[in-house]
Amino acid sequence: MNDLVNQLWLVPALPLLAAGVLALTPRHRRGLAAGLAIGTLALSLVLSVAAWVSTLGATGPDGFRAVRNFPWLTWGDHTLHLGWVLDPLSAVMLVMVSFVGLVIFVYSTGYMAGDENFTRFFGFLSLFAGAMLAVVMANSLVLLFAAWELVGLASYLLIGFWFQKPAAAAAARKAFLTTRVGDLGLFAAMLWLYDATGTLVFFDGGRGCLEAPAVAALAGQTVMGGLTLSAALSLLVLLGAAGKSGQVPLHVWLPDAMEGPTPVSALIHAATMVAAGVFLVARLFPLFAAQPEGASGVPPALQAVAWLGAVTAVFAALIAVAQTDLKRILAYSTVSQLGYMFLGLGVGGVAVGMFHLLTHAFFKALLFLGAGAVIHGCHGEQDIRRLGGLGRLMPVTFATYAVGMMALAGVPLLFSGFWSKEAILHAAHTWPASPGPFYLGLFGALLTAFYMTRQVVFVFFGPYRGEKGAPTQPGKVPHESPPLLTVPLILLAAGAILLGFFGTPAWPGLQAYLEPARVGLTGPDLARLVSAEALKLMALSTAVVLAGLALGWWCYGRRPLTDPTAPDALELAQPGLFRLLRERLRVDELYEATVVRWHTGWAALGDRLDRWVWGGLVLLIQGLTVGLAWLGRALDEFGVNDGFDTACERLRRGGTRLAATATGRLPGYLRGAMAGAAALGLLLLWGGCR
Amino acid sequence: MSPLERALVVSALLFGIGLAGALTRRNAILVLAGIELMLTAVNLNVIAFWRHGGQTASAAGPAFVLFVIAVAAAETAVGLALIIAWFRQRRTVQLDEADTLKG
Amino acid sequence: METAFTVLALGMLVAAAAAMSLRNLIHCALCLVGAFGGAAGLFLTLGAEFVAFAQVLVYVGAISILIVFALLLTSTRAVETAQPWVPPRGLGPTVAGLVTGLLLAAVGLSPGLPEKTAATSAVSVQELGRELLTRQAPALLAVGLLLTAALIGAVVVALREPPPTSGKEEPPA
Amino acid sequence: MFAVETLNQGPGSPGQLWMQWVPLSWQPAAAALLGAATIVAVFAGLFALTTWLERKGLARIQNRPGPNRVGPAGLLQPAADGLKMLLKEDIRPWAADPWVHTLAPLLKVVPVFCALAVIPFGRHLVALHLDAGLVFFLAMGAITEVALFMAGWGSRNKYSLLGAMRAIAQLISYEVPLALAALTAVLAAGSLSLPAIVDSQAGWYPGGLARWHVFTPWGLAGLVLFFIGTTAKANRAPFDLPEGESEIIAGHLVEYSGFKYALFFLGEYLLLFGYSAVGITLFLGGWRAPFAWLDWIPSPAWFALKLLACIAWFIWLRGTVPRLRADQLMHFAWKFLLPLGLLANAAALLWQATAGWDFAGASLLRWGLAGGLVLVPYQVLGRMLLGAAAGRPRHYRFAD
Repeated sequence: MNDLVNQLWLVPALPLLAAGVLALTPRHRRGLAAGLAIGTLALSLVLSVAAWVSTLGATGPDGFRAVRNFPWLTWGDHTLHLGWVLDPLSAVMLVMVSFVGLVIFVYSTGYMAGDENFTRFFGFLSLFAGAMLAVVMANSLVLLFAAWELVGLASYLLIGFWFQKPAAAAAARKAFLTTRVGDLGLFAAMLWLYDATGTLVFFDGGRGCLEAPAVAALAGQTVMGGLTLSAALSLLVLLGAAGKSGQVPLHVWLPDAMEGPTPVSALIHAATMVAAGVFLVARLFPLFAAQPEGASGVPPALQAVAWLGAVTAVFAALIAVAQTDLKRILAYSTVSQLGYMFLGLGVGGVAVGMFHLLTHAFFKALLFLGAGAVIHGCHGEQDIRRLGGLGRLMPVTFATYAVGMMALAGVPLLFSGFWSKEAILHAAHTWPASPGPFYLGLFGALLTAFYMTRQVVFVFFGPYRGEKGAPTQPGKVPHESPPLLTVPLILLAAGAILLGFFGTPAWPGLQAYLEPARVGLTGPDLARLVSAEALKLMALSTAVVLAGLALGWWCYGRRPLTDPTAPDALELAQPGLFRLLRERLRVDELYEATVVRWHTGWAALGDRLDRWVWGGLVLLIQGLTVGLAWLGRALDEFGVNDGFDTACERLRRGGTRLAATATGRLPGYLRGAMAGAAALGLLLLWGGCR
Repeated sequence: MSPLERALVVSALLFGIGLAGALTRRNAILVLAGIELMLTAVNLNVIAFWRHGGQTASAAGPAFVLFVIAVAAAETAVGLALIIAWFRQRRTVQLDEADTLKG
Repeated sequence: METAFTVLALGMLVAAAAAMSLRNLIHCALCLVGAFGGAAGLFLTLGAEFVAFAQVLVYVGAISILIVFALLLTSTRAVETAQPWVPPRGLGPTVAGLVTGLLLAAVGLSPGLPEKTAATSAVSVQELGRELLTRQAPALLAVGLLLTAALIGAVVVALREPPPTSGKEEPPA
Repeated sequence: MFAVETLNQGPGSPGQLWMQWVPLSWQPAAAALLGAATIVAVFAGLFALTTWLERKGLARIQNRPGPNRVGPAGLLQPAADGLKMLLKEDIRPWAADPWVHTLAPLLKVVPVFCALAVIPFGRHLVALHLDAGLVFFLAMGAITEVALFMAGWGSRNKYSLLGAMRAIAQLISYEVPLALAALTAVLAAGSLSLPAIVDSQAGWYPGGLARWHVFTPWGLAGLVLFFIGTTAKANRAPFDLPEGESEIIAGHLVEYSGFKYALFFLGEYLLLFGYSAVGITLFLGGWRAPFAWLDWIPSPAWFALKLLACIAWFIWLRGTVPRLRADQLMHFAWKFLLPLGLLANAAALLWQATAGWDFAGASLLRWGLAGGLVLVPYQVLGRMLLGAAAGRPRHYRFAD
């Protein structure tokens, strides 16, 4: 089976190849574009599933791991190895990314049908898919980082797809720059790691940097502030992950990224790209969990991850409550759920975090596609206050959207969201470091339930608040999306429901698969499901969810909303707080005020410096050279020329005078000779020879 | 005034007269004559030293003078031949007209 | 002996001065002859007979005749009339005066030679001949060669070529 | 310094007698004066005699009686001429250069008299015993050329100038062969002083003949050359072109008359006597008797006899030989006499070099060698030169 690993590089290569070909195909070849993109991704999906199946039968403490490394670059006596790895974590992610990607590709053929840049769109999509698959299976931090950057590029291109819209262009730039800030941390970590361990390959038959000896060595060294080297590296990696996954300080770009087409939002800002950050932390989990010998307690890196996740969850949920744009609410929900994933990773480890990531991928993709269908149906209308009553007009969309909403909110038992969130809360509850994340998690769950019900009520219940008298005009009437859009919705809805059953406490299949060491798999065991402590937790979370739903229904469901301009219910209750939340807690303004101003200040300073100091210097030098040139010329003009000319003139005049003596007349010569002889005689006689 | 000094004074005067003539005369031939006078003065000088120098035994002095006389004769012959040839070309003997070598 | 010497010396000097200063060229030549004769006389008083006779034979006999011939050959109307001095007139004599003064000063200042004017007999011609042909043999040969060369040279130089100006005469057949 | 003992050589000669009256400091001057006076007196007398002899001789040659009106057989003719010369007006041309014109005759006569002082007339009869007597004689002879020029140029007369130029050219070109001829005798005698040369001719050949130089091949050649030179130097006979009466009437003497003309004539004849006297001393044994048995006759007599013989020879020559052209004269001197002179010297050297041969017939062989050395070129040169020169038409460079 391990020959499959040799072919594994095809998985990312095919979409990238497709992207390359599509970049060259002319615009009108839409069929080729769609076919090529979907075909290559389908192939990757088949390969990924085959690879996943091959990893199932593995036994052994770490589960299946097959590694393929090759030397890529040698300079001096250093060589840099790249490679890819097939282990449970990467296999699961490969399948998830390719499956969700395929579904969204199919969906976008329908959604983007009307757009003239169809081929370019699919080219970018293939580029993104290839890059994401490469990130997932990379065995070397360099390859991972390269793919990571490619993903960032793809997200920039896709967000700014409609670059005619200035908002889209600005959003793309903002996304790129913010994730870039995060990437700096990752880059620094990479360099430091290389310096510390001498290799960037994760698993290299014992020499890899994530394997026990290297990690132990890293944990052994302490850096400033008592932090161990591994902890410091982890924090830097966390910075990169936070940037890419839109955690609190760097989350500002994600809501704005909604400017891109909805399939993009679904693919990138729900399922895959944002999950990359979480995957990165999962991949480098041994680094995060590294502990110097004998040290007990939760390692500081994991504590940071947990707290970061909890805070982001609550923060984003609060903002989502006050949003009026359909996709922005979902965006903030994604940020909140990513917080939950980090929380899961921090408290529960890889399995817990990854389980929620998988489930979230499915139902968030579903919600986004649903929103896309709604927007498509309402001809581009995104403000929920002008929507309403679509339940009747778009029954399939309403049904699938409702499933997605319930999975997200965490309605118990049937939906996967409940199980993955429950696992996180369970882990948070038993987290030894501090109970804080557990309570934040509960409050977040409450808020999630509340803003989802608010959104569903606004969109699907009550009268249609869109164009007045809309029903009479056929063109303007919101209509159900064609099957090309609804079938992917149905598929995703099925995934949202079924996936939950893999991770229930009774049969933690997924957890066992991801981390066989921690979770022994002995077959379905209802006992664990009904154990006292588990039941208590499940009851608590169910209560919280139901409370959220009720609160949401109470605020918005009781009276049908008819006036699009009517103030929000919450606004009536808490106008100040609500307005604050609506303005996204003025984080952007904060950044605007601090970072941007500071940056422009530095830029201005740089400009002034450049203009005056360097410019001045250049002018000075120029002046000097010109002056010197003038000096040289003057010197030459007056000094040398004149001097030379006068010297020549004098010489010539002397010459003529001398020539005058050469009269050719013999007597003159004779006299001269005799005078000379006399002088000589004089000299001899009285010159001191007496 | 020992006889030697007397002779030397006379030869010096003769030399001076010869030189003055050579330097002032315009006619080339007389310049040659002046030179001849200077040569005779030299001979006089040699003989004076020979006579009063105490070496009268050795015949080197007169021998030397004979040679000087011979050379003077040769020199005059050639000089005058040149002057005659030059006269035929230029129709003049005035020295200061012979300035074709003017610088 | 002194009187003879002084008379001859004075005569010679006067003749020489006249030779150099007279306007008429032939007179100059003749005074020149007188000067050479005077010099020969001086040689006699200084006891060098052969030299005196050689002096007379060569200078008076040959060279003066040569000079006279040259003067006659080259005497043109212009020669008589032209001003015989090369301007600036005073320069020549002054320079000559300077040189003579120098010589006289040298004579005056130099330490006297030991007074050895014993009237030993003049060198006989035999000794002079032996001297010439033994110690001075190479010089004698050289002077012989020189004289021959001078003779032939003078003849060739003075040969009459057709003067470019007249051009009427054909060269000798 | 003049040698004082010249005059008091002779046995009881007058010099000793009156010497004691002359203060010592003056004696050298007095002796010199006495010598000079005798020479002048003797040769002036000889001059007079010669003029008479010459006129008589020439006349006899030309078959006419000659001067016979004045005195017995014209003997007083010279006195008459002299008187005539003194009485004639001494004309000086107006344009003539006073100094040069008047000094010329003086410069002609005085050097010749000086020259005569060197010649040994008798055994001890030489006025001036000089070590380089011959050179002195030649030097004095050279001065006369200057006199000639002064005469020619002084009289401001084109013809006299031309005559002077020709005379000077002739004199100078014959100076060289003359000197070479004299050189042969000097080579033999080994000394330049004339008495020494006469002494070198002492001794007699076995037959009693005197060992004169003339009886040697080079001696004979030398004498012939010397006498040819003498005739040219004295402007006589074949070479008397300068004052050839027929062409340019006395040449450079054309402007002279009266006493100056007489002086010139005196100078000329004195020159003749001088050169013939030297010729005699060099080759004809000077005052020596020809034969041993004639030795008792006093030396001056022999000298006078030989001198008169020479004078007769020249007079005879003058009467019989035609005059030479100027260019023939020149060719003859430079191209004929000069080489022969050199050959004569060579013969003399050969003669001396072979002096040591004493095998049988040695003297004959030596005679043959030396004689051939001179005679053969004589024939060859003579035929080649004179024949060629004569045949070619003469080219006048200036005249045409």
